[in-house]
Amino acid sequence: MLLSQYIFLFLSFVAIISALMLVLDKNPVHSVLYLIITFFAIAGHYLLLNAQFLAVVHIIVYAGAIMVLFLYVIMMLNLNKDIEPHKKNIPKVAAAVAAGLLLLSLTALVNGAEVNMLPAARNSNIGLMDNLGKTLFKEYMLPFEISSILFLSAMVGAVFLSKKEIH
Amino acid sequence: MEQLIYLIPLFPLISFLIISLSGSRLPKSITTYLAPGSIFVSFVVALLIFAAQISHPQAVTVPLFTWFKVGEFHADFSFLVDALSILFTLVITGVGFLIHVYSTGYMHDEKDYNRYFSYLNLFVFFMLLLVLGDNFLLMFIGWEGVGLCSYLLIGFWFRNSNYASAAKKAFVMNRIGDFGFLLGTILIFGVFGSINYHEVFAQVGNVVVDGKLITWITILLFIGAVGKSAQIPLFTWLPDAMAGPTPVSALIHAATMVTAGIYLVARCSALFSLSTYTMHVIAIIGIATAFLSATIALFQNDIKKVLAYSTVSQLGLIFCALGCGAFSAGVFHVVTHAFFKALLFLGAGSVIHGMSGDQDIRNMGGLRKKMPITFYTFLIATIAISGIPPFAGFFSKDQMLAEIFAVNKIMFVLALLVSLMTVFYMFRLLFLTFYGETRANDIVKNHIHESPKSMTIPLSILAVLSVIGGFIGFPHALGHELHIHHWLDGFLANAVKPNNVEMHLNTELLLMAITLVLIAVVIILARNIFISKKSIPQSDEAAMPLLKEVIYYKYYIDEIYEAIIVKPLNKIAGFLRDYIERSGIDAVVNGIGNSVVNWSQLLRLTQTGGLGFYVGAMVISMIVLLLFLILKL
Amino acid sequence: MKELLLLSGLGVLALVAEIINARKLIYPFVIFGLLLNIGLCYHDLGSNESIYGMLRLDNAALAFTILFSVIALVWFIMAKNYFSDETNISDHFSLVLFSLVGVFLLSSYTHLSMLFLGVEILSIPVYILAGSDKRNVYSNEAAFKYFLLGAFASGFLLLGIVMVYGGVGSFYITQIAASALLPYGLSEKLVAIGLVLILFAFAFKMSAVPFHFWAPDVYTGAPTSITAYMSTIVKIGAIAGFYRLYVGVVAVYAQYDFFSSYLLIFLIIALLTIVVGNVIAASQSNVKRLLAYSSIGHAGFIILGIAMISPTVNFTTWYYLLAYCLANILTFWVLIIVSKQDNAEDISVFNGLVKRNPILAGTMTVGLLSMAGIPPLGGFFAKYFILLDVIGRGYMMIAIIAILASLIGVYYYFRIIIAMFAKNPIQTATIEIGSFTKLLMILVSCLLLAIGIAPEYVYNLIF
Amino acid sequence: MKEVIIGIPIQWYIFLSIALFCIGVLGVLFRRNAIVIFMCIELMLNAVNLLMVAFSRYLGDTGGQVFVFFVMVVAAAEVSVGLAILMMIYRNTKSTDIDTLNRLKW
Repeated sequence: MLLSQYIFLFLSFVAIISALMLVLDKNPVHSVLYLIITFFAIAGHYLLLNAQFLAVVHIIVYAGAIMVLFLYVIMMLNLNKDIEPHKKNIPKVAAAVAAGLLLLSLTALVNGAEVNMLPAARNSNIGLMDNLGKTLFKEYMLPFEISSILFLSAMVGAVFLSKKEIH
Repeated sequence: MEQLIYLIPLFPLISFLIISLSGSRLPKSITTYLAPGSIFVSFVVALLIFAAQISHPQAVTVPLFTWFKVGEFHADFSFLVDALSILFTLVITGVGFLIHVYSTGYMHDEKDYNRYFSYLNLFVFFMLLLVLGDNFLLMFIGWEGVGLCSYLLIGFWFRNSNYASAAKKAFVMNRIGDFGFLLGTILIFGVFGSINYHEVFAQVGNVVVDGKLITWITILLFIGAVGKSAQIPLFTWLPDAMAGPTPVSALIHAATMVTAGIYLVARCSALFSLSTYTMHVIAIIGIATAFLSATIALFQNDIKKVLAYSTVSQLGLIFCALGCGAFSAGVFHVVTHAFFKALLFLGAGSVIHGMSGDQDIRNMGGLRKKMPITFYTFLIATIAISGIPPFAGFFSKDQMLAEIFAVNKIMFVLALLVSLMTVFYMFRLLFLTFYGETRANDIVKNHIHESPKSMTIPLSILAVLSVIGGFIGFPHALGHELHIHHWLDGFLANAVKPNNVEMHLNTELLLMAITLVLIAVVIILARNIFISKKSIPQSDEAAMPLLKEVIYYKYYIDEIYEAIIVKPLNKIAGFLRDYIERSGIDAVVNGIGNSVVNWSQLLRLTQTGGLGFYVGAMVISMIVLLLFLILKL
Repeated sequence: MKELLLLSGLGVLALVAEIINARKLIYPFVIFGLLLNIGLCYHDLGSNESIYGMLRLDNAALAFTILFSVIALVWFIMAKNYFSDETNISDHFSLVLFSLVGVFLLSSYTHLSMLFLGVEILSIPVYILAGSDKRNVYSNEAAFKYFLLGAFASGFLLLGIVMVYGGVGSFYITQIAASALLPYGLSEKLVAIGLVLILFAFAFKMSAVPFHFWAPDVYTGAPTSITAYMSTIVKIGAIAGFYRLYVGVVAVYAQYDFFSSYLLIFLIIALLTIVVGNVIAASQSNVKRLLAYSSIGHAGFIILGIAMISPTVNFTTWYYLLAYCLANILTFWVLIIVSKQDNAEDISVFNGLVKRNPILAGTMTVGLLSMAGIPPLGGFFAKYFILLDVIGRGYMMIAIIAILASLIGVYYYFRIIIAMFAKNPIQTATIEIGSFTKLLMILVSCLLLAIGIAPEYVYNLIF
Repeated sequence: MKEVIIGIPIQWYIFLSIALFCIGVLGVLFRRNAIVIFMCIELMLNAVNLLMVAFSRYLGDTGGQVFVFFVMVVAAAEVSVGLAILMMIYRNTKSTDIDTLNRLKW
């Protein structure tokens, strides 16, 4: 086994275990922390895949911004105890079976799928900021601009929903 | 001349638009002239075109504009003028005009006078579209349109919830038929690549098309005809449709709309005659409907219900004739039937008007003196529908019977029975209504009066037509003698498929004679029962007459007749009405409706409102659908 | 490009108007802007403009843009009261306009990133609008359900996109289609699973059975104007987006093995949608919910038409959407007015409407008849064209089932019509509407009739 | 690290991503707390991101990695809107339990 394979297996193990813990732990704050661990594991995968810039952005955006938002809401709504009422057992089993079956059918479908590696794949620099920036601002100019509309509407919406009605 | 055809539907449309858009602001006096006037102008145009057609019978297509063209599919908005369509147009505009005039009197005190006439004009417009269009799609639009107008008019007096449910029943049953028609049309496009009559029928002659497909197409089209023309199993809406105003029953449910199915079959005679299977189906369903509804009509006590079942029965007879290949005879009977049945309905309307809204014949009687015009016109119509020469019904009915005889003897016997029953229940109706003593209470009795001129004049005109209407299609037998070759056959020859049955002159005369003798016997029988014996149908609660009374009256023959024929028939009719119609057919139709609602109640439970369930259901159905992919890859 | 700038500019303008205290100007500007947009699109027909390689304004895209602009115009006119009742008028305007940008992206994308962004830009404002009645728990619940299930479906959309990307190596739909013909470096398995997953996500957005669960609840809970918006514009967006993908990409893979099962899945979804939507609608008594289920049934008809990929699929889809949306807006229009007056949404509020206001009853009847598919209204031909395609492809059974299901539609639409014409009103007070509203209602009704009488003209105008 | 793509078959990444994705789905089905459900949806999106980067690397195409940016954009926007909706509901019902949200049904 190669070193990279060991690293892959280790990171995958961490990601899957903490993802499972996220689902299974009853305390929402713990869930947030497990999710952050998963994000770090995924960032490790990004590094493994030579996507250094993305790894950093991933940590900043997800662990730094989105998860803080989650924590903020949990604290604000005072949900940091395991107050979650228990689901009955049958729905739980059904949920597990459904998710398991989905996993099975998806793996059955992708099993044996080939991805043709192109010669360009030898270039390990595609994940560098330089290349990404060029692609983003040339080819992906329009989506980049359009995403501002997405943000704008999300912002207007979030403000509109959260502010108190003035009568 | 034929190029002016577009004017015919135009006038009713304009009148409809004016009346409906101005709403109740338009004074009644203007509507009174506008609505019938527009139909009259159309009638005049139709007459002119008819005259042109008589001198040069030809099929003329009058394109107005290309309607649309999507891919290979194209439909033109164009009219087809030929003998068949112009004949129907004449009936629609002519009878339609008279009924409009009649309505101005009948509906005079109605609050929604304008709304009524706008519906009526719209109906005439759609009906004209139906018969004049030169392709199946245009016919379908007219088809749906008349259905809609019929629905609106049946439910016109919507204060009564029974009326509304009758309207709904009519619409739903019609839609079942429309479903067949629509599928048939689409299949025609699939097979022939066109929906234009000419293009389709031209291919029927030349190209060899799979016989099975033709059978499918014709059966589907016939389902449409069954719905619209109230045949088994979709006939129960028509008696219920009598809830509407009486002129509407006369126009829509006797003279025009219900004959649309016959128009459809006659128009596609080239197609229908290719499939012997379909022809058998049509003949059998026709005669079964005719027989069933004639027996029911024997014992109905509502004046309009009798006429309604009679209409169903006559339509059944026509379908039977069509099924035997007698297309032009069927069309002929449609024309004469339109005259006398409209007259009967209008007469009934006049009677109801005089009786202050009572429709029960057990409360009538003796109206002969008080309503002479109504009586004489009603008498003429009764004679006409009974098939007594030289009135209109004789010629058309005789021609149909003769051609049915040539094809199938058993059907002929049944058809003969049907027409004898017709004679009986019509004379029963006549005697009970106009002869004897008035059985109404005093308030109603004192109020009985002849209807206004606006109602009696249309009655008189229709009576004249019922007398002379038959001469347009002289029967073979007399025709040969008088050297008037069956003119209608020839006239219709380029539109519908002529019947090749040739019958021996003597046979036809013999049949005619037998029929006439039997009719006479039946009339005497009816007279015996209802005038001499003065027997009145029992009220619904009364017990059956006892044996003692039978002996007391000493009408042995009558009583034997009563015991052997009337009572069993009464039972059969009651049985047919109660079990076949109400429990059987209605139950099936209602059952389908109920089962849909039950399924609906069941399925809506899947909408539990719980998010967990929704997500789970989505995931599970994804897995199930992915299975199809897994099995393939 | 102009259209994109115009639409997003309008949205920003609505926000700016709040700052400079010019709220009154927004409404006329929006109406004018949409008219201008229709004009621009009409002028651009045939130009086939490409925007950064990400969008292509081909005729199909422009036709859909014209369609949603027209419907949005009618919707804005209809929803005038909705806006005037609100204190946060500019928020609402900008959210609606931004979601229109999403519809625009969905009708013209050539790159999967634009597809994804289009879906999100369309959805996110609508999540918020569904909950815009903040104090109403039903509105809250609607927003939450829509959001949660929508985000869940987005996950599957993304998974599908990434699978297609892995299978082909590109996000451009032209290249994905080209790979089908030059299968160098193509992984059929990944493309197949990807396309099916995208189908699921779109089925969700189009509220197709069995991914429809959100629709009845959300449509019922949201403010009625927004329900009208969701069942028209949002549906146009989802269907336009799917149409582009199906006709541009999936149909090219027709000779591959997986296509037959893809089509099978697709047809199952379409048929289930038609049947379940119409059947459940038959037992609804809340008119809003009834219309929600009926809109599910209509979506089924549309996707059935798309599945046929006939040469005229573009027109049939477009025409069905036009007829459906016009009729739908008309019915919602009347529903809003009536339910506001009586403060209820049950079928019984329509009892005897013809006596309370004949114009409203007439408009409602036109809308319902068109949706029921009664000629000569637009809705009839819409169904007719699709059935022609279905039978043309030889799917006789499917056509019969579809027609039978639409017969059920006749039943429940007529329940409302009967209530209006044949029952006595519960409340007898007449309903007053402005003469301008009256005029517009009649105008839209006539439009619905006109597209039925002259579909040829509409066809020539756009296609 | 340069030759990582030789060492690790792409299959591994596909399976890993699908596993993470399905754990996300499991969480959505399993939990009743709306906030945790949102987190599980984030997990689903991240699983997709991971696969996107892997494909991008194996195909040698930067497009995939740029796409990940847009996914992040959308995820951020969605989360902010979602949490706003949640707050709104919490204000009215004092609960984040999704099983209480079933007033709209049938």
